[in-house]
Parts: sequence; structure tokens; C-alpha cells
Amino acid sequence: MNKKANAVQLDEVTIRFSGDSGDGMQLTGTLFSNASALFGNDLSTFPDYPAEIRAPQGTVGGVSGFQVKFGHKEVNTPGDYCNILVAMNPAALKANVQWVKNGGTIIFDSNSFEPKNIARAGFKTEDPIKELGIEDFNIIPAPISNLTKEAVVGLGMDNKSILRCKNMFALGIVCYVFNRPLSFTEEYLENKFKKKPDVITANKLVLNAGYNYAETLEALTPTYEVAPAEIKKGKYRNMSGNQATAWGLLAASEKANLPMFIGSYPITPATEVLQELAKRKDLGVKSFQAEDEIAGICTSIGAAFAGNFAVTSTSGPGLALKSEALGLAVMTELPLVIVNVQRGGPSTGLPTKTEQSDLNQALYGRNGESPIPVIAASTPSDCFDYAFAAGKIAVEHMTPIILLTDGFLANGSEPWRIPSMSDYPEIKAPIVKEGTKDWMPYARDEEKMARTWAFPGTPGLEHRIGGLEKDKLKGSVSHDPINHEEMTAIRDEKVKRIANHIPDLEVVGPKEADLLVVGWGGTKGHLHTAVNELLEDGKSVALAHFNYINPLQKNVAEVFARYKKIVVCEINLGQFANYLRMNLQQFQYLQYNKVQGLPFTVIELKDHFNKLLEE
Amino acid sequence: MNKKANAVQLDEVTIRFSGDSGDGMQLTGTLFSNASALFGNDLSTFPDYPAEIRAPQGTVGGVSGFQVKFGHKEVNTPGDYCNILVAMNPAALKANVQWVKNGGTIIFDSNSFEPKNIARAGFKTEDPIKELGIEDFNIIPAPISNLTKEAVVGLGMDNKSILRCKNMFALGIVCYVFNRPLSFTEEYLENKFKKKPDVITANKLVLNAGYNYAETLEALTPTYEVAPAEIKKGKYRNMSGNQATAWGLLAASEKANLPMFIGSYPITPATEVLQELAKRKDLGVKSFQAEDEIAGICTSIGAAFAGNFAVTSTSGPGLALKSEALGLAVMTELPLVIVNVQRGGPSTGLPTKTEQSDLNQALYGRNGESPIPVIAASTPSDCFDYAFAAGKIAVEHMTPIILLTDGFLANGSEPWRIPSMSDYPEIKAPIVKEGTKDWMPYARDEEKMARTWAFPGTPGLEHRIGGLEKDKLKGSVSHDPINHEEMTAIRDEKVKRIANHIPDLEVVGPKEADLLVVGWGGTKGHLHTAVNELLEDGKSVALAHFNYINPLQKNVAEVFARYKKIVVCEINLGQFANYLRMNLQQFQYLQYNKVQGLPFTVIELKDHFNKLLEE
Amino acid sequence: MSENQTKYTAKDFKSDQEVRWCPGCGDHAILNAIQRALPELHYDRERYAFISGIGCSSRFPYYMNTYGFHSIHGRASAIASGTKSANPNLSVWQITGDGDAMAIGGNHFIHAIRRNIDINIILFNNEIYGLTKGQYSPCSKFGSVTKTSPYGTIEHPFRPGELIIGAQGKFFARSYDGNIKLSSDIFVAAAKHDGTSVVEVLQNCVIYNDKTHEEVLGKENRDDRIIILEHGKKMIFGKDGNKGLALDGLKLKVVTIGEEGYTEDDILTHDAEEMNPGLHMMLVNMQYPEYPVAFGIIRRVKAATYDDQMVEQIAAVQATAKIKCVDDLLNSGATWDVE
Amino acid sequence: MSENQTKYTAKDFKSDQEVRWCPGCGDHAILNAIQRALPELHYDRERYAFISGIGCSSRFPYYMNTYGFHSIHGRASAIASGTKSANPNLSVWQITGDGDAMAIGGNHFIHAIRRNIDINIILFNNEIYGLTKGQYSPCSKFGSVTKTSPYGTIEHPFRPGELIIGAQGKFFARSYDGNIKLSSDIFVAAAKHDGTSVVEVLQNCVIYNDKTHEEVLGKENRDDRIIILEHGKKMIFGKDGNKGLALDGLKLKVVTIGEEGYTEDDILTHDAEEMNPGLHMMLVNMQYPEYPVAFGIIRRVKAATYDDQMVEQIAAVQATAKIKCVDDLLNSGATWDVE
Ligand SMILES: Cc1ncc(C[n+]2csc(CCOP(=O)(O)OP(=O)(O)O)c2C)c(N)n1
Ligand SMILES: Cc1ncc(C[n+]2csc(CCOP(=O)(O)OP(=O)(O)O)c2C)c(N)n1
Ligand code: SF4
Ligand code: SF4
Ligand SMILES: [Mg+2]
Ligand SMILES: [Mg+2]
Repeated sequence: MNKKANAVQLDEVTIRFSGDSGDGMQLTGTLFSNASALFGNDLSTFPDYPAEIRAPQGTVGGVSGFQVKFGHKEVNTPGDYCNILVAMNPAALKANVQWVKNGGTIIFDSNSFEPKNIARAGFKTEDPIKELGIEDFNIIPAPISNLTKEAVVGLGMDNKSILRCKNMFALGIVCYVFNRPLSFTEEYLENKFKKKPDVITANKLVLNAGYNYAETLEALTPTYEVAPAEIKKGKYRNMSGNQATAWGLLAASEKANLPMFIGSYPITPATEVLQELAKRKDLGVKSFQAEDEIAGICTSIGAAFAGNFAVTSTSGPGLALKSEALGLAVMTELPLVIVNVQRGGPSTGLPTKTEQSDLNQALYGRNGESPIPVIAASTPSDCFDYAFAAGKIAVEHMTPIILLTDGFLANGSEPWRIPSMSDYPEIKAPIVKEGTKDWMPYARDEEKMARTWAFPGTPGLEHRIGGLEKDKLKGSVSHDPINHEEMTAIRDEKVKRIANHIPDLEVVGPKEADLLVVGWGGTKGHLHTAVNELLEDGKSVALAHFNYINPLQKNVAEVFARYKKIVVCEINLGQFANYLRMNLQQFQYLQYNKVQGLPFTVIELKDHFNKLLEE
Repeated sequence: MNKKANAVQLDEVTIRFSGDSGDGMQLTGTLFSNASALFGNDLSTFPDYPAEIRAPQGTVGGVSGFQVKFGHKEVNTPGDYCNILVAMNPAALKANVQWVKNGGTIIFDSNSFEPKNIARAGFKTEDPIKELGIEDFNIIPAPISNLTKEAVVGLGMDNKSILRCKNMFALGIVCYVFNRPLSFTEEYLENKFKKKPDVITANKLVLNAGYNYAETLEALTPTYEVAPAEIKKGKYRNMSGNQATAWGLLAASEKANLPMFIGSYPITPATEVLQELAKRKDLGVKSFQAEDEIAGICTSIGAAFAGNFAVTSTSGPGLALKSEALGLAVMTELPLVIVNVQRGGPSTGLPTKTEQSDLNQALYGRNGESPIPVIAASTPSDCFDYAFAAGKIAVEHMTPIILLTDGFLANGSEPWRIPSMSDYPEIKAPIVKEGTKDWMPYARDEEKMARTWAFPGTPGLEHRIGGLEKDKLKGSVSHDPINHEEMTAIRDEKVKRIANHIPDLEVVGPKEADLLVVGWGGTKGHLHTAVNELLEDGKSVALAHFNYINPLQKNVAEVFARYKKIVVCEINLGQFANYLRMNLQQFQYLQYNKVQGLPFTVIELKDHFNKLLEE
Repeated sequence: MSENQTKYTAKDFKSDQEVRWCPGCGDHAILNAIQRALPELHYDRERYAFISGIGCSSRFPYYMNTYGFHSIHGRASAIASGTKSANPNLSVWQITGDGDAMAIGGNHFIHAIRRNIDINIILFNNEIYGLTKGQYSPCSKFGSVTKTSPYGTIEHPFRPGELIIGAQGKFFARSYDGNIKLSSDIFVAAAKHDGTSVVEVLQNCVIYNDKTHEEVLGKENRDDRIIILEHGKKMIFGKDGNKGLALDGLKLKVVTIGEEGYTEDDILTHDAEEMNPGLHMMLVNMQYPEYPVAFGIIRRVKAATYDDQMVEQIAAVQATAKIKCVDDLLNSGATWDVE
Repeated sequence: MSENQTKYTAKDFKSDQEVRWCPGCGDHAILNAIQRALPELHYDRERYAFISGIGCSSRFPYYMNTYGFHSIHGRASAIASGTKSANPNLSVWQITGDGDAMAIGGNHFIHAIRRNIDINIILFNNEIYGLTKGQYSPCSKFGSVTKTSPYGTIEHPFRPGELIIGAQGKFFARSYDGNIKLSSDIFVAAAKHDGTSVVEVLQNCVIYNDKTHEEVLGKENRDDRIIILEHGKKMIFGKDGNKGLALDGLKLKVVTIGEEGYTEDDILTHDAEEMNPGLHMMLVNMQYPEYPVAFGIIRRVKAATYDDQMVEQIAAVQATAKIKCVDDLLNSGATWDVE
């Protein structure tokens, strides 16, 4: 691949691929991202699926998008607005034009811009560009469909199969523009369609046709170059949030030396966690697709009782259904990881959109005084680490724990430096050994207050557990008033003590400043980017991003005290802010909230923080 | 009945009847209470059932108790400790001795105090009185079993039937001591056993035998008299919390002019709400015993959709199961009353004991931003008024609403002055009329922000609702980001606006004071009594008791500001205190909590408040 | 229910919402079949309530110009039961998928059937979770490779008809998406039946489980692999109309008329109204290749319905009740006066 | 499962907890029957796990000196499924009531049965909710007057055996509390059967539903009103051992041997192992007075179990898998090096 002389150097670029659900945009985006990663860029991606049901072809409701931002510096978000939009039809243009930077580049399949499709997309005139008022953008019509057909003339393919290759043409164009070698994509095609050599040939032809077309096209010159990022040496792979969650749990199961059991029921956007684990029979995973979410958690509780590393995964409505059984896990003090991938609520809400509104439910959604630790992942790849951490806490502290991620993390992806499992700590399950004398099911260690775990099958440790209040030592049923009060306090204290086993809260930016931005979970990329940019502008601002929610880290009050203003930013109406109010009542909390089923944009964050700094 | 000359006048007395589950102590207590009410005393009662399963006869686990406090002043609690304990066997003595006032009177069936029973009750020696160290109490052994047998000699009854009358002997004794006429009880027996004249005869004989026995017994003289209370004129009846709740809902249904539907599943201590309503076919109630709690609420949602006044009732674990469907009610904005009778948690917990620990769940136990109004009843009889209020809010504001009561209220009872339904306000359901032009399902009135209600069956109003986010006017599915943000705000604001339609918070005691006692729900009787007694002692204290929780009443901040210290008292770990912290962060809240499955005692409250006043 | 003049066409039941199923999805045909059936029923349009759970199929109510409720996953049977009890005058239809009805919704489903509440349940069986993009359902064939069973399922599938009869089902019929006429006739019969009627419609999900019913329903062989049962008619099927079902001891046997000495007299006559479920159970369980798969109304027996009895019981109590309003209630039983 | 020497007596399975059922409750006898059955089974005691939901019956695990889990209402089937999958080496028993299994727990119950996971479900059927003090259950007889049905129920009850077979049940047996020998024999057979076995035990609740089974089980008439089926034996019953079940077309008929020309040859022989559920369905549905009520093992057929297949599938995949540990996994597929 010849390096072009006139390539313009850029720090970072955001591209959005969009087309009909059937147009293969997710694949196009993924392949381009992988090629960029291989090239050495840092990047972050986010797919934007249509809402649950496939709408008829060519309508706005059926548009599927994939956004990737790549750069030669650290990239923490998939980008607010894109520099380049690829639109395979009028509906894709219509649905996505709002996400193009002013004056950005729009490449579209001009063959698909014919009256029928234009009307289907809901345009009122025959000239979408004019109707949208984007004539002064860098508009690049490309006859993608026709050139795709031409590229494969003579292969004897039917029309439908040919049009399925269109996405490779688009990919070819973009690869040219950003100077990406085609070799990676060609390899992928060869692997994927091993058994269908015709398909390989056709796709390769189209890919190269796109590349060559771009080369000959004046409007696209100059080409751009985003130099490789200075990222840490090592072996990398792409990781999405759900995959990272599943694998992090596997890592915990391995380090705990316990077989893994997952009882779960499919639900958007959490399903892939189950799917990833169902694939892992090679690692001995027992995946149990239950009849509903209640059975999902209950089979897991049964498995935890039997001595497995037990997991259940779901999203908001499913977590609601698990409420009652969560209480049983609290009472029986069995280790259990509950993964909740948040989506837009209430009720069915916006199932394919992201939100952070299940925090209250995770903290309080159970009858009685029923404390459960809650932690949250904050980037697609750190889902691995927090899933691991959740597993470690569950097993070592003998408790159910809720891990919160969200739709944005779950479906987003980024390059991830592959760690070695030897870098991760052991997980020590408090298993009772055969022959232990005078063992009592509810006796506990002084430090963590965790009870011990006796596996059915172990001679001499026969015992009974259950959902009724327990005697504080024997674990038998107790209706004694004082015992109940003590057990209530013990369950509470046990969760609080986890604070002794987690790292301190760290701050990005100066130790003291005018404004402390506070966030938790999946907003980290955006908050981080916004704060970094403000810091570059010389503003007095810092970021405290939370992964540990219940219990809070021990140094939080000390950190908060060092800043003049605190603003808590969340994709909900202020659930974490309220949680802070009741835990650290001494501070004043400003709020910045957004509930649109979308992540923050860096732009709106910076605007808001600047305003706060000026006030 | 001759008034005895040497009767001692008392302000108030607490009696506890206790015996084996089969000994009929609940009936004995109820009959004595009714006789006292008829006599004109104010009173309050509370049964203390054994935990779920009947234990073997004669064991402590199987003891059933019934406490009643009656007085010639206002009586707000069933009393902390009793003046008189009636114990039908050694186990009853053992289980209840802790509740007898120092030096109080203990009447027991001396025939049952024989070695086998004493051992069964878990005494280590053969002398329970000595073993318990209560020799200096007023101990009155009465040969109840033998005298019962003698009383019915010649009636040809078998032993088992005879011993079933024992409780009437005990009742006879107590009626003598407190100068209660037997006529009321005799009437009751005549009605109850209409078809079994033998049973009537036997019971009456034993009742009178007990009365006469007491008369001849030296230890019991002098007898006591608790003069009638000065209570408001009118017609009275006894009301338990669950019955009052059920009837209050009926009242709301009548005032709303809507047929009543209850979908529910039995669960302690809420079952009687369903049972009471199942009886009311005369009032047209459709009671649907569902297969589980989820079906309980879902049938109710279906009924609300169809235009009925819909109700579902449950306790903590059941509320947990209803979480997901609650969100559907929020999203569809259908009126629905959810009654939650709290019990000890977490999980199955202490099912027969009282607690206030479902507040968090009621407020937050759902996915997404899912606001639901929450109100709480505070005495057995005001369950009627708050059930009515819940129904009014649900229907007029088109919202699900949670009414919290608890085991203490549910099973407790007190005399209630029967109101006339004409004293209650109309409930105006925002029903759309046939022929309404351009009706839109999610258009709403400006003031309350309630949408309107179109009943299936009405021509021209065909429409579709559901759990996906709704267009803010048409109610059709909308994935629009801004619409979602607006709807989230609307649902939130709609609940907040209820504050414009509820009465202000009132305070018992001075307008300004050193200490404001804050409570909510079922603790009112105890808090009220404690504060009143402190006021009588000249202490600077007041009580603000909450029935309206979400939203808070509008004058709360103004009230709180007038007191130097605020202490929030709850039967949980501080859920309401935390709720106040996040809503009214400007005040400092002390907490007083108890989690023993038991109500507060007035004594411990007064002690604690005195300490706070001295600090 | 009272009946009116026919006055509708299928079009009157189409809502203004864009139909959002995949092109080629079997759901389209089932929608057509219902919209064709309703005008046969003479109810006023406003008396219909379509209630669904969650799933591709459950989007159905949006496309009907009637009252509708797209509820939550698995709960449609309970919601529909509430709606029908609250207003027995409505014609209540539950639309549900194999996952919605038989996975998460299994309990409400069998209890609605047991209670025999007068709702019509249309079960779209594509043997897959469509909406969540292709996980196996409790009806997926043993060994199915899906996103959650990459090595094949290890679960025995439910046969809906069998479970329904086991739950005391009084009306069970089977149709398939491709046969709009059959479906629509069955829907009419289901609506006319008093009590819970369940219609299983074999439906093709072109995206995640394409051709799962093909072996039986493929045009080529369909006639020899299915039998459409009609009450009172002989159980005859086959391209040439010469195959039939006969009894062999306690089992069913496929015979060819004119072969091995079998005549038409040996062929069983379908009695959908037989209370004893034994034969109906065998019919719903017939599986290819041993048997043809049975379609049509397999079971339709009369029994008291929940909603009728609820109405009757209330009426009976009210006829002699002393308590007529809440004031009466409050003043009933043991009361006393304080003066 | 591997087997050991017999080494236990019933006493070894008694825990130190005081048994807290009402005097006279049928649960006591069932507890005895299980404690008598286990020593026949040769498993080490620590391999037993008794898992229950909530109800009077569900207190059971406390009284067993084995591993036990008294869980939450209705969820025992799911918890037991998880326990068995997690450790297939355990002997897992679910104890449940008619409400626990068939009301709130109905869905998990039918799905456990469908999956044929190797657990033994003992269903205590007293046709009432005992623990909550007497509301009707899904098994209460039509018209039952209970605390929530003061005017009689209007619901058709489930017949557990019918629902179980409808859910693909492979093992179903019926016993009654009074017959400790029969119960205990059946429990042994249930434990030995691979796959879900359900044993319905008719149980008397002396307090809230006394004598609900009396019409059939009352000592006076019992012999003429019940039939105890044994695999391979003639279906004969009655005080005088001269009544039997014969076939009448597709239905069962009670006949007297020696009357109306019936001889012993006409009497059916019980085949519990017949895969086709038709006859088993008729047997479980027999109701007095038309028929005697069937007891014993009515159905016991072999089929692949969920837990075995889970183990096998994992073993098969692992035999050829390239990924042996998490490090392998992390480094599998598309990766690249940054230098
Ligand atoms: C409580 C809950 N759990 C899970 C889901 C996710 N979910 C939606 S539809 C569905 C299954 C759909 O399958 P089916 O009922 O067969 O309908 P189909 O899409 O095949 O028509 C699932 C698992 C949900 N919406 N809610
Ligand atoms: C979630 C939940 N709902 C309701 C209850 C109340 N409850 C406990 S046991 C029971 C029914 C018991 O009936 P059954 O299962 O037949 O057992 P039995 O007591 O008759 O042995 C009910 C409704 C509960 N404990 N938890
Ligand atoms: S995914 Fe399948 S079931 Fe769903 S609309 Fe598409 S074809 Fe139909
Ligand atoms: S209430 Fe009934 S089922 Fe429960 S222990 Fe007593 S007799 Fe047995
Ligand atoms: Mg499906
Ligand atoms: Mg029962």
C-alpha cells in the first residue's frame, strides 16, 4: 500500500456508517475499526441499532448505524458528532444527518437516492440535500450500487447477493481515504467464508473496486492520516462491554477455582453475556437458559448453594423480577454475581437505548433491610475488571453483588491490551473443609464478617439454610427479637466492611479545584474527555468517577472536601446525587442530568462545566 | 350485675391473654375487648400469633397471645407491658413473663402446671415461678381445667370438648375483676353456635363458673374499675387494620362510582384484605385470587384498563414480585392501588412480625425512573381513611399508588366511630366520554397532569397503550430522545403535583420546641403516647407524624425549621430518615431505630427522648 | 354476548401504524387472517381488546384499530383475565409468542386455561425468540443450534397442545401462517367458543428460524404430512384423499383406504366435543414422519366459564343481600352506641 | 450414581429440630415415609439435598439430617434445578405443596419436568393453602368454600398428574399420607428413576381442609375406591379383589370379574413404561365415583436427562477444545501486537 504524499495529518476522526438493517453496517464498521486498531490507533466504537423490530426496508425506523472514533491520542468516547457519514440510502442520511459535524463529509450511495427511496425515507421533496439544508457540507455522491454490480459482472451472481456486497465498496472508499491497508479485511473475508470461495472473490473484488474508485475521485483528495497512538506495548484485541463482562466473570471463576454456572433469560441489551458464556463449554461453563428471570436467579442460587461460582445476567425489567430472590441470596449469604445491563425505563421503556436509571433499584429494590453491594463498570473493556472484582467480592465476602453496566458499554467496543491471568489476584473462597469440628453455618470471620461455605456432598457438614431469619451462629430459624436486630446489623455491617477491601477513589486533574465533576459507570469516557479538554484549556476542574457505589470508598468525603463545587452527572434524574446526599449530607451537590436514551456529548458537558465555572 | 363497692378506680389497664394455639386466646381477648368497648372504654388490641407453623402443644413456639389495653382516656397503643397476664399453661407463662409489669398480676391454670407440661415448656426445674424469679409478683394459681370440667359435669361431653371451654373460664375471671357484664359474651355465644345449643350451654356454664370463682377468691379482691372514656358520641364498631383497609377501598370505589376489582395472592399479614373483599359480593366486588403476586397485579392492571377501580394487596416479598408490573402501571398511567402490609424482612424474614422496612422498596423498587406516590396509614382504624385517600389519588391523578400499612396495624384493632359516607368527598375519575372529538390518550390536564381514561367498549376511542415509551400526546410508541426526556419529567412532575391536593403536615405539641419527634406509618400510637406523656411532664417536645411520604407535604420544611433537634423514629435502619436527607438536605436528622419485629415501647421512646432533651 | 349487523370489512380493523415486521415474516399473514375474521363476528369494533406481551408477535395490537394493550413479557394472560373479568362484555384476545406464553408466561397461561376464562389466545409459534434475535424457546426442537445453544439444545420441547390439554384446556386448534382461510375460520370459531380458546399458529421467522416448519408445511409435501380435522368428519388426508387415521388398540395408525383391507369405515370420525381428552391428546401429539400433523379444531368442549360464574355468583348474592352500599356495611354486625 | 453399602436407618435422617406440624397433620407420615425410604438407597447421607419452597409442607428440610434449603414460595423447582446442574452427583429432592408447586411455582414446575432434570419432586397435595390458614389452591375442588371463596370457588382445579404429563412428565406416581409403605416404596423408585420424578401424595390438613380426601381414602370404603397400579400387573382392585379396569373402545371401564362375562383376561395389564401417554392420562384422570382413583407408579419412561446431557456436552466440547483456560481465551481470535 503506497503512502500518499499529500495525506493530511489529523489527531482524531469520527466516522459513522449507516444504512438499512440488512446493509451490513455493523460489519463494515467493525472491520474498519479493527483495521484501524491494527494500524495502531486508539479507538472507541458504538453501534446504534434500530429499535427492537426491523422496520420495512428504506424507512428511517430501520436504519442501523455504527460510529467509530479513532485517534493518535487516547480515545475515550466514540465521538459526539462525526467528521464523515457514510449513508447507504436516503433514510440513513435522514436519520443521521443530525450527528454530522457542521461542514462535515457525507458520502452516500447516489444510486439509492431515487424517488421511491426518497419518499420512503419521509422526505417531502425530491432533493434531500436541499431539504436538509446541508448543501455547504462536503457532499460526495458515489454510485455505490452500480459500481458494485459492475465489479462482479461475470461472476454469475444474483442481484440480491450482489447488493449484499455493497458495504465492501463503502469500506473500500473509507480505507482509501484513511490510508488503511485492505489486507486485514481480505484476511477476515477468507476466514469467514472459507467454505464459500465465490463469496470471498466477490467481496474482495468489490472492496478493491471501492478503494480504487476513491483513488480516482477528486472530491476525496487529500486523503487523511491519523497517526498511530502512543499506546502501551502489548498484544491487543477488540472488546465490547458484554463480552468483557462475560470474560471477566470467567476469569473470576478460574481464579476462585470454582466451576461456573450462569442461570439467565435473554433480554436486550444483556443477552450477549449469556450468549458469550453459552459458547464456553470448553471452559466447563454450565449455562442454563431459564424459563424466566426468576428461574434465572433461582437456578443460580441453587448452584451457589451447591458450591459453584454462580452468575445471573439481565436488564432492568429482569432485575425487577429478581427482586424477591435477591432477598433470599442476602438472607442465605451465598455468593452470587448479578449483572444488570441498564437500558431506558421505566417498564419496557426504550429497550435498545442506554440509561443509568436502575441504580435505585439495585440499591433498594427489595423487601426488608436487604443490603447488597453495587459496583459499576465504566468502559467497554473495564467491564472485564469490574466483573472480576464483582466475582471476588461475592465469593470472599459471601454475598450477592450487583454489577451495573449499560447499553452504551455493552454494545460499545474498544481495543484492549490483553492481560495475563497471572496479573490478577487469587480469589479465596471461604470453603469449609471436611472434618471441620463444631462448624456453625452462620459463624463468621471477624474481619470481613463473611460466613463460611459448606458444599453439599461434604460429609459431616449437613445443614439447612433458608429465607427465614437465622440464628446468628447456628443458622437455624430464629424468631428472637434481639437476634433479628443483631442479624440486621450484621448484614448491614458486612457490606460496609467491603470498603476495607477496595482501592481508594482517584481523581483526574488537580487535587484542589473550583469544580469537581462526579460521575459513575458508563459515562466515564465522556466525562473524562470533557474534563481533559477543559484541563487543557487551563480550567480549574477535576473528575471523580465512581465504580464502587455500595459501599462508597473510604476516602470520598476527604476528596469531596477539597473542591469548591461538586456536580454529579448522570443519565437519569439524579439517583446517585441523592445517594450521595444521604451518605455524605455535608456536601452540596449540583446535578447535570440527561434522560434521552443517549450518552452525554462532550460538547454539552464542556458547555455546562464552563457555565458552572463562570457562575 | 351488681357494682362492687370496693372497686378500685384505674386510668388504664393492659391485659394479656396467652395459651396454646388451640386454647382460643384470640377469641377470649376479642370478647373481653368488645365487652370493654361496649362499656365505653377506649382501647387498643394486638394479637401476638406464634410463627407460621403450629408447634406441638405445650411448647413455647406454639403460644398464642392477645394483648388489650383499655382506659378511660384516649388509648393509642395496646400497651408496652401488661398489668395482668392470663397464662393457660407453663409455656404461655414462659413466653410472656417478660411482658408483665414488675409486680404485676399473673393468673394461671394451676392444673396445667404439672411436670410434663413444665418440662415441655423448657423449664429446667419443677417450679417455674421460682425459676423465673417472679415470686413477688401477684401470683394467682387457679384450677381452671378442673373447675371447667366440674362446671359441665352431667352434660355428657367428651374431654376434648370440655377443655375447649377453658378459655371461657378465664374470661369469666377477668370479667369479674373488671366488672364487665357477661351479657355481651353470652349473646355472642348464642349467635355463634345457633345450631349447637349444647355448646352454648356448656360455654355459658363455664363462663359463669369463672366469674363466680373469681368472686369467691380472696386474692383477687379488690376488683378494679376503669371508668368509661370520654369519647365522642356516636355509633362505634371495632376495626382491625386489614378490615379497615379493605373497607376504605370499598368506600373509594363507591365514591368513584366504579366497580371494584381486586387481584391478589394470599400472604401473611395481608391476606385478610383479600378475604374481606372476597366476602363483599353483595357490593359487587370482583375478587380474583391469582396464581401468584405477578398475576395479582397484572389482573388488576387489566381491570384498570377496562375501567374498574383496581386494587392489589400483598406484603414485602409479594411487592418485590410486583416490581416489574408496577413499572407498567407507571408507564400506562392507569389508576391502581397497591396495598403493602409490611412484615419483617429481608426475604421471608419474620412473616408474622411487624416492621417498616419496605419503604425503600415502595419508593425505588422498579427499573428506570419510575415515580409512584406512597402513603402510609398510622392506626388500625385510620387504614380506612388512607385506603380511601389512596383510591382518590389513584383515580384522580391517574397513577398507581402504594399504601403502606404493617403487621402491627393489620392485626391490631380499636373502636372506631362509624362515619357516614356522605362525609367523604366525591372521587372524580377523568373518564373520557363517548363522542369526545380529537381525543388523545396522553394529553393531560394542566393542573394535575393526569391523562384521561377511555374505557374499552366506548365507541370512537379505540387506542393502544403499553410499556414502551409513549409519545407525549398520542400515546403511540416513541423512541424520540427529547420526547423521552419530556415524558420522564412529566411522570416525575405528575407525582410531585399531588402535594397540591393533600392536607398540610400537622404537629402534636408546641409550634416550637427543643425536640421534634418524626415518625411515619404504624408507629403513631406509641410516638403519640410518648410525646403526650412528655408534654404532661412539661418537656419541650412535639410530634410530626407522616402519612404522606411521596410526595412530601408542602409545609414540611417550614415545620422542621421550627425545632432545634429532629429525631426520626422507625422500625427499620433509617429509611425515612435517609429519604428526608435527600429531600430536605438542609436539616440534621437524628435517628432512633428498632428492628426486632416488635413495635416501639412507650417507655423506651420516652427514655430516649429524655436523653436527647438533656444532651 | 349480544350481536349486531355485519358492518365491517377487514380494512376497518387496520390501524394507522406502520407494520414493522420483517418482510416475509409469517406474522403478516396472521394479522390478515384476524382482520378477515373479525367482520364475521358481528361485535361492535369498540368491544374488542387485543392484549399482548412482548415479542415480535406481541407488537400485534398496534396494528389493530381496536382497543389494545402491548404489555410486558409473559403477562398477557393475566392482564387479559383482569380485563375480561372487569368487563365481561368485551371480546378479549391475547396475542402471544411461544416464548411469551410458554417460557416466562407459562404460569399465567396454564392458569387462564384452567379457569376457563372467556378469552381467545392466539399463540404465534415460531419455535424461537424472535425479538431478542434468535435464542431457543421452550418449543425449539431438541438439538436446535441457536445463539444460546451453540452446541444444540438439550431440552425436550413443550408441545403446546399437550400442555394446554394437561392444563384442562377446553378449546385447542392449530393452524399455520400460510393458510389464511383456515386461520381465519378457526379464529371465528375460537371467538364463538365460550371459555378459553387457544389457537396455535405455526409461524415462520424468516430471520432467526427460517423453515423450521418446512418439513411438514413445505408446499411439495404438505398434503401428505398434515391432516385438517373437522368435527364430525372422517379423519382423511393426503394428496389423493386416501389416507386416514384408524385405531390400533389404544394407538392411532395411519392407513391407506383400499390397502391392507382398510375401508373408509375403519377411519375415525373426529369428535372435537368429546370431554375425555385421551384421543385429543393423541391427535395433538401426532408428529411427522410417523403421523401427519393435525390442524383445525382439535378440541372444543363446553364447561362453565370463570367470567360467567363470577357474574352469576355476584348476582345471586346481591339478590338477597342486606348490604347494598358501604354505609350498610359500616353499620353491619357488632356495633355499639356511645352517648 | 455410585452406590455404597447400606449403613443407615431412618433415625439417621432425623434432624435435631422439633417437628412443628399440627398434631394429626398428614405431613408427619410423609416425613416418616421418606426417612424410611432413604436407607434403601445406598447414597452417603451428605449427598442428599432437600429443597423446598414455602408452605407447611415446605418446612420439611428442617427435619432431615441432610443438606437442606427452605427457599422462597414457588421457586424450589428452579433452585433444585440449579443445585442439580451445579453438582449432578447430588441426590436432589424437592418438597412442595399444591400451592407452592402449582400456584406460584407452576412455571418452574412444568419447566423442570419438561427438561427432565434428575430431581425427585414430592408434591404434598392437601388441596388448600395450609400455612396462610386456609385459602383455596389451584387443586381445591370446584365449589370449595374457603376463606377466599366464601361462596364457593368458581375455578376448575388442576389434576396434578394430568398437568405433569402435559408438561412431558416421564415419571408420575401417586400415594397418600396414610400409606407409609406405599409412599416409601414409591420414593425409592422415584429416586432410582433418571429424570424428573413427581410423586403426588394426597395429604390431609386437619385444620383447614380436614377430610378432603376422605370420600376416596376413608378406611371404610377405600379398597373399593382406589386402585394401586403395579407395572406388569393386572389392574385389579376392590375389597374382594374382583374388580378391574378393562377397555371399552377408547375409554376405561370398571368391570367385575365373573360378571357380565368378564374374565381376568379382559383386565388391562399396567404398562408404566409405555412412551405414549394416552392411557396414562386416562389413569391419572380417573375420579371417584366413576372410577377408582389410581395410586402407585402410573408412568415411568426413560428419556435423556438435562443434567446428563449437560455433562456430556461439556465433556465432548472439552475433548477437542483448543481453549483450556482463560489466558487461552483472551488470546484467541483476532488480536494484534503493538510494539
Ligand atoms: C421481563 C423481560 N424479560 C425478557 C425480555 C426480552 N424478551 C422480549 S421478547 C422475548 C422473547 C420473544 O419470543 P416470543 O415470545 O416467542 O416472540 P417472537 O419474538 O418469537 O414473536 C424476550 C426474551 C423482556 N422484554 N422482558
Ligand atoms: C411470595 C410469597 N407469596 C405468598 C406467600 C404466602 N404463602 C406462604 S405458603 C402459601 C401457600 C401454601 O400452600 P401450599 O403450597 O399448598 O402448602 P401447605 O401449607 O398447604 O403445605 C402462601 C400463599 C409467601 N410466603 N411468599
Ligand atoms: S425476527 Fe422473525 S418473528 Fe420477528 S419480525 Fe422478523 S421474521 Fe418475524
Ligand atoms: S395447617 Fe394443615 S397442612 Fe399445615 S401443619 Fe396444620 S394440618 Fe398440616
Ligand atoms: Mg417466538
Ligand atoms: Mg397445600
